[in-house]
Amino acid sequence: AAETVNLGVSIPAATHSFMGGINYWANQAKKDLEKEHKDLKITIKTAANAPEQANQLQDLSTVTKINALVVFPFESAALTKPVAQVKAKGAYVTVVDRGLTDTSAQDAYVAGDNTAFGKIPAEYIAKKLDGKGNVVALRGIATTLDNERMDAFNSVLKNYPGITLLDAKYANWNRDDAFKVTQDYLTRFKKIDAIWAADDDMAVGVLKAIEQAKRDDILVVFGGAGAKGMVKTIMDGKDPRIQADVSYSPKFIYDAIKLTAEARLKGEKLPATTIIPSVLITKDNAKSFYHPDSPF
Amino acid sequence: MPPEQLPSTDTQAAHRPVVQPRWTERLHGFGPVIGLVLLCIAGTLLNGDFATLDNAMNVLTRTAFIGIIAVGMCFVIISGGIDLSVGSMAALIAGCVIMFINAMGPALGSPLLAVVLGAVLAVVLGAVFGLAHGLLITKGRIEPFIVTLGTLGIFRAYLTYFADGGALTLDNELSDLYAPVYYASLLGIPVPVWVFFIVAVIGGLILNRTAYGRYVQAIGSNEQVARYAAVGVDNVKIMTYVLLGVCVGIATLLYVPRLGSASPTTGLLWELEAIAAVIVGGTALKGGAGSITGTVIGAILLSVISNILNLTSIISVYLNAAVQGIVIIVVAFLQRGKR
Amino acid sequence: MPPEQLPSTDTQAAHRPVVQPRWTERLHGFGPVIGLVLLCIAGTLLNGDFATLDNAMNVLTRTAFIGIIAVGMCFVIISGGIDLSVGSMAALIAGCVIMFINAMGPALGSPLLAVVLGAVLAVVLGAVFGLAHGLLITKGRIEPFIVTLGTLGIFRAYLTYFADGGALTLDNELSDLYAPVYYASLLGIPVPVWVFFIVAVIGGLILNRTAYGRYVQAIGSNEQVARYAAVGVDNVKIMTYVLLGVCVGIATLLYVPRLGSASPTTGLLWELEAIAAVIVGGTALKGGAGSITGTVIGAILLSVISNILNLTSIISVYLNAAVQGIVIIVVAFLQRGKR
Amino acid sequence: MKSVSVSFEQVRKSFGPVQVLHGVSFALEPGRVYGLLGENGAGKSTLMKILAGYESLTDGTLRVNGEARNFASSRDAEALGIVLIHQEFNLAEDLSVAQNIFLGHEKKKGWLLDDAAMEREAASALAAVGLDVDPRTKVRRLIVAEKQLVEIAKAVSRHARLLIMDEPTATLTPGETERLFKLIAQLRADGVTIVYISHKLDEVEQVTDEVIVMRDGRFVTRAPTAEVTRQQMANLMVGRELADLYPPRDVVVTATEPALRVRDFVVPGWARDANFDVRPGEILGFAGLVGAGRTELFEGVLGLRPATGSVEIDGHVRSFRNPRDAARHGLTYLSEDRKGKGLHVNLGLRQNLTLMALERYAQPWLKPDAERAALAEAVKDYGIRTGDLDARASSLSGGNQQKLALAKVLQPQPKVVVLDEPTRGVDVGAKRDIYFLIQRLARQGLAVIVVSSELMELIGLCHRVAVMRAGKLVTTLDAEHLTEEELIAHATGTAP
Ligand SMILES: Nc1ncnc2c1ncn2[C@@H]1O[C@H](COP(=O)(O)OP(=O)(O)OP(=O)(O)O)[C@@H](O)[C@H]1O
Ligand SMILES: Nc1ncnc2c1ncn2[C@@H]1O[C@H](COP(=O)(O)OP(=O)(O)OP(=O)(O)O)[C@@H](O)[C@H]1O
Ligand SMILES: [Mg+2]
Ligand SMILES: [Mg+2]
Repeated sequence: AAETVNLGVSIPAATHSFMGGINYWANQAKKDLEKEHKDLKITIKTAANAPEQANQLQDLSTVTKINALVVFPFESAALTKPVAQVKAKGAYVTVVDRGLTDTSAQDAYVAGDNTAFGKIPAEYIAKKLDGKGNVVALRGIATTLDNERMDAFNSVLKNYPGITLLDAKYANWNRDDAFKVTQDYLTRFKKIDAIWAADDDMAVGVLKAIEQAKRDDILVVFGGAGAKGMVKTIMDGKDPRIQADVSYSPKFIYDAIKLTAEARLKGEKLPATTIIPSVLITKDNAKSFYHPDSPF
Repeated sequence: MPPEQLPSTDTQAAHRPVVQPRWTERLHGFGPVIGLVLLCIAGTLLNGDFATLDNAMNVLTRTAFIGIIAVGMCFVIISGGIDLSVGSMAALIAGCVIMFINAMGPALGSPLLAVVLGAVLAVVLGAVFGLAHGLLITKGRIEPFIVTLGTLGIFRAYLTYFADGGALTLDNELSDLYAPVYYASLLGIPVPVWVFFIVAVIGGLILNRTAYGRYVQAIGSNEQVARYAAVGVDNVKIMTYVLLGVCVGIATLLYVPRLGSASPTTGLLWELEAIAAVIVGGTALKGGAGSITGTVIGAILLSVISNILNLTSIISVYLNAAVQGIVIIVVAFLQRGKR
Repeated sequence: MPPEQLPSTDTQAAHRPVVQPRWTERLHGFGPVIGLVLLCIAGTLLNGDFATLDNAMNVLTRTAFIGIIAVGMCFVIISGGIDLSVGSMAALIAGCVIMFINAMGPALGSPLLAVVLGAVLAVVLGAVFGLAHGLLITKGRIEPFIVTLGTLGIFRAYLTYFADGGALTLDNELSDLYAPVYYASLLGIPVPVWVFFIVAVIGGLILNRTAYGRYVQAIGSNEQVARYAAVGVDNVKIMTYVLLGVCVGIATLLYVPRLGSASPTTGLLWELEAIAAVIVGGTALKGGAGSITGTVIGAILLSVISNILNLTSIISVYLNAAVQGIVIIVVAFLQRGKR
Repeated sequence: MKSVSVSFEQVRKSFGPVQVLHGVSFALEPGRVYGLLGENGAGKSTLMKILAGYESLTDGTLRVNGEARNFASSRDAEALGIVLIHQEFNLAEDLSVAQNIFLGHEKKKGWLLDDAAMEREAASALAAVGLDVDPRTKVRRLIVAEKQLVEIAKAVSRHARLLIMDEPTATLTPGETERLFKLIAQLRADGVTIVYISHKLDEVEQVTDEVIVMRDGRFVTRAPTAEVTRQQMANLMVGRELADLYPPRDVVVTATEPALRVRDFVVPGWARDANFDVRPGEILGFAGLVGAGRTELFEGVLGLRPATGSVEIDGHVRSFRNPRDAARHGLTYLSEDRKGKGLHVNLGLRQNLTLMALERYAQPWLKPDAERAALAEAVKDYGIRTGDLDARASSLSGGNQQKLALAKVLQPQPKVVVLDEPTRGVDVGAKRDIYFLIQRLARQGLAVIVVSSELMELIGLCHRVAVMRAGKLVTTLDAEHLTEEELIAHATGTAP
């Protein structure tokens, strides 16, 4: 090791399960890596919103004096400048999940695949429905990320004229809102074949609403991200509506931290872009996506 | 001279019949009702399914949480206070109850007993949190806004901590046992609606037909005068927060069986919704006067707005919140004109 | 009756302790300062780097947004009003300014001119939104809580709409041109700190040294009295919202160059932070009296809390919000004791 | 500026369907002092509010200097030099004395306020009315009498040409009153027209040139003050013969235990050495100058201020933490500050009346009918004039509010009642009724303490009078042969 690595990790606060997973894996990485490498120090900061994250980046840079950073930006555009500033002070920057608008502000980029996140469920649903049927979608919170997924979903459905997307409303990645939106979908549409919940948390609310309305026309409920509960359901084959999911594991933060730390300890660089593929989870491969200790 | 002989009263007031102010005051109370009726008409026109019994029950059922909390909030606001923490409090209580039931179910051997004890715990926790608020506000003499802003953070942080950032989920068989509390119906009306109704009726009785309710109004109208009039101001105020806490506990009881889980997003912004319900219902934020009926209607009105928005897609989804905002302002305008 | 022999007023009040109440009143004003000093000591003990000039400047710079908004909020609250929409308003203004600059930059041929016009636009938009609030509240006679809860939704919805659910981002070269507004320093002090300072001083002057400021306090203290004193109550109130809007516009001006984008999550919960800054600073939510200095200190105090939490990791990150909540309550406790 | 002459011609005023002025006509000559008399609720305040631009008339004409006017705001009236001192205080509690005095008339230096100049002028206005407080003091910290003086100072500082004083002395003691009269004389010499509304007929007699009497919203008569006696004034006001103002004094059975015994009571900063007893059936008066600490003494007894000393009720030592404790043990208190501490002006009459005795109406549900019956009875017993039993307390005239407040503190049927300025703003007829009522209650075994600035009231009504001076209870005198002069001598410390 050339010098000690003082690595900062900046991630959003655990405001819903997925971010809970991010937090879990980040802490896990800190625990594992600090034990392994004596000359590595990891500082984790969580932010509730973009300005706060910008503040934390500043604090990490000026006060904690980090020389490497792994950042999961709250928002791409908003954090580009603050990250660029950290880089300008000489830190090595790995950006996770949401790419910056100006790629020169980052040294490496590690991400999940948001396009696949929208594409895979669309393809799965189309296949399940044999290219014919009614679909409703729940969206997350209005963000670029959500737009990317929705666009990918739409672009696939365009190839299936027999499938109608009845409506897509925001349910804020929140179980309660998903419950209400689904209730109202069920009131409004007498026949729904598939629901794309776009997130496993929201899928929980969707299922409860279907259960309550005692509707049996819905054949597919597709969540997203591979939460442990959902993966378990797939593994156990408990629910005929849930036989697949798309992976988007918060574990990539672990990988990103590990890659960055180890590369920096050796004084190496990471490849400019590492995409952690999103894949279809089914009963066959579910086991490898199941992490019972993670909150997600 | 015994006063009964006083002639002074004879001349008085014989010439002053009074009808009009009361009638406008009455009308004024109908503002939210008018708003609600107009909304329902609009809803029916936009989507025929709006006016179905099923949909009505859905809306009422989901109103139940906020509505029950709003009833408690009504007391707090009338007495001149505020509570920003109710959403986080609900989330934390839900989390604690879930952890408790999960732990006690196997330990006690009787899942039913665990659920019942969990329910008691919810209400007790609510009362304790409310008591803490009340004490800090009255004995600690800190602005309610600050106290409850502080606990807003504290409650949610502890839930996140307990849930490790993820969700706390009720074990499956326990969940099935508990589910009827939310999903079952009695005489065709879902349990939560019954509970909401009962809470509202009791709230209305307490506010309008007990000495305590009168004290709440007196304190909100002028605390100093109430104190001089031998009202136990501090105790009455503390009780409003305890009542609200109990209402939050009851709301949580209905919430837990619905999704069987609590996460850091549970109850987000419920405080705004509850306060909005109270104020759309015609209670002044400054306190002094207000009504439970208004609050109930306010709460229903707010859920009807979003229900209608879900049942239609005439405008961009992005603008849903705008429509909601406009409707709220318009309804408030309809029932304005106190001063 | 020969009252002319009375020495009357000479005897009166010789015994009253005139000094004491004023002194506690003074002390009382120092509550937030004491809180701030204690916090800074704690910060230094926890992390030696806390007490560096760099860190101090960082904290002040980031306080600027909320601080500037809080100065405007202070007027609204002292006059007895409230504004929940400032966060959304800031987001919408930021979005509009970004769209405007992006469009005008190429169109005008002079990026600098575009940026300057954008800045003017921000302030004008703020004033217009504030005016709308003021008119709805005074002429429409709707509770400020409801009006601004409504516009909270409306503003954010329109931003989401304009941004198509994503983010509006300032074009790169324009962004570089604009960046110094946030990142540059003057005499070693960052520009936002200067702006914050100037806004606070002007705010203080207006509040304490002009007739308008006097009227704001009089209205908050007793609207009826102000009306009897022939104060143009409605106009003064409208102006408080306009002032707040202008402050939001100015804050946005500093925000845009910092993050260079606006999205539906921009400015979320700023209203709570701004209101909290005002109230932690010793202004009563009911209005009537308050101070700009207190507000400024309140705002700084809130950012120092989160700065310290960022600089240390003594407890679980999940509990950060809890620590924040506890500190807020404790500070408020230190400066309590009005009644 | 020249003096102002005014004439009312068939002035009518209604609040909704309630007509309170039924065509009032009379004229005011410049440079004279008029006493405006009338029972509570006769419409005096309303008429004067119309004159000063605070209310608009419904019908009829108001002429000022011969020109018909309908003021849109008080500012318009003030432009003509018409200024009203309100019966109810109109001060913003969070502002300082100087800030209140100049509210709406701030002095400026360029854009900024000229606080120094305003404080200077305020100080001289305060000196003119004999109030010795720092103009920077917040009004919240003043006692009632001081607020009244601030109101007067505020009016004086406006350089009025027609000054209306609506019960300016209701809470003032003779010293302040006397100083006010000097001020009135001086203003009159300067040609200012003054309308003086008061229920204290001796003052009216002393200070006015002419009296105008109103009854039930109508003009009744006017006469040079010199030509009517106090008795005649009283009779004209109430429209009937008034017999003796004070009831005959009963003899108290001295053998009984005191209902309230206070020993070595100290309210730090306000009152000390307070030792007194009241026996059932006894009426004990408290005399003193403004600021003697009487109000604070009793606020201390009630637990509203920190205090030390012993309080016994019926022989049991009690220590009250708040008025609720006190009420529970049979002690209630009527505050002198009606608007700030005495009545919920925004609540209904019924809610106000029963607030202190709700236990009686809640079993456990409140019985609105029983409450209404109680209100009807109180309206009758205390002669409260109101058009509507469901009205808010704010719609009552000042005197009627006072009667309601009095009825309210007697509702819980206390053993001991402390009445601080019980007849503040009450007309002579009603005053007499209240005196008889107090006496009747005493006769039934109630121990009554009357704190009053009206010495005659204390002498006429009480068995004994305690005198406080500068926070110290100096002596307790037997009222039987007490004279006003003697009482004043003790209050000012000039007694032999
Ligand atoms: N805002 C109002 N709404 C309804 N009635 C009112 C209002 N203001 C006054 N009144 C009524 O008008 C009548 C006259 O009131 P006013 O205050 O003029 O009496 P007043 O002669 O000044 O009596 P007092 O000697 O008690 O002060 C009263 O019966 C009162 O109840
Ligand atoms: N909040 C305060 N701050 C400073 N001085 C005060 C305050 N309240 C009252 N005082 C002063 O305390 C003294 C005692 O006032 P107190 O009200 O006890 O007199 P009082 O005898 O009851 O007079 P009154 O006859 O007007 O009721 C007065 O000189 C008054 O100016
Ligand atoms: Mg009057
Ligand atoms: Mg007194």
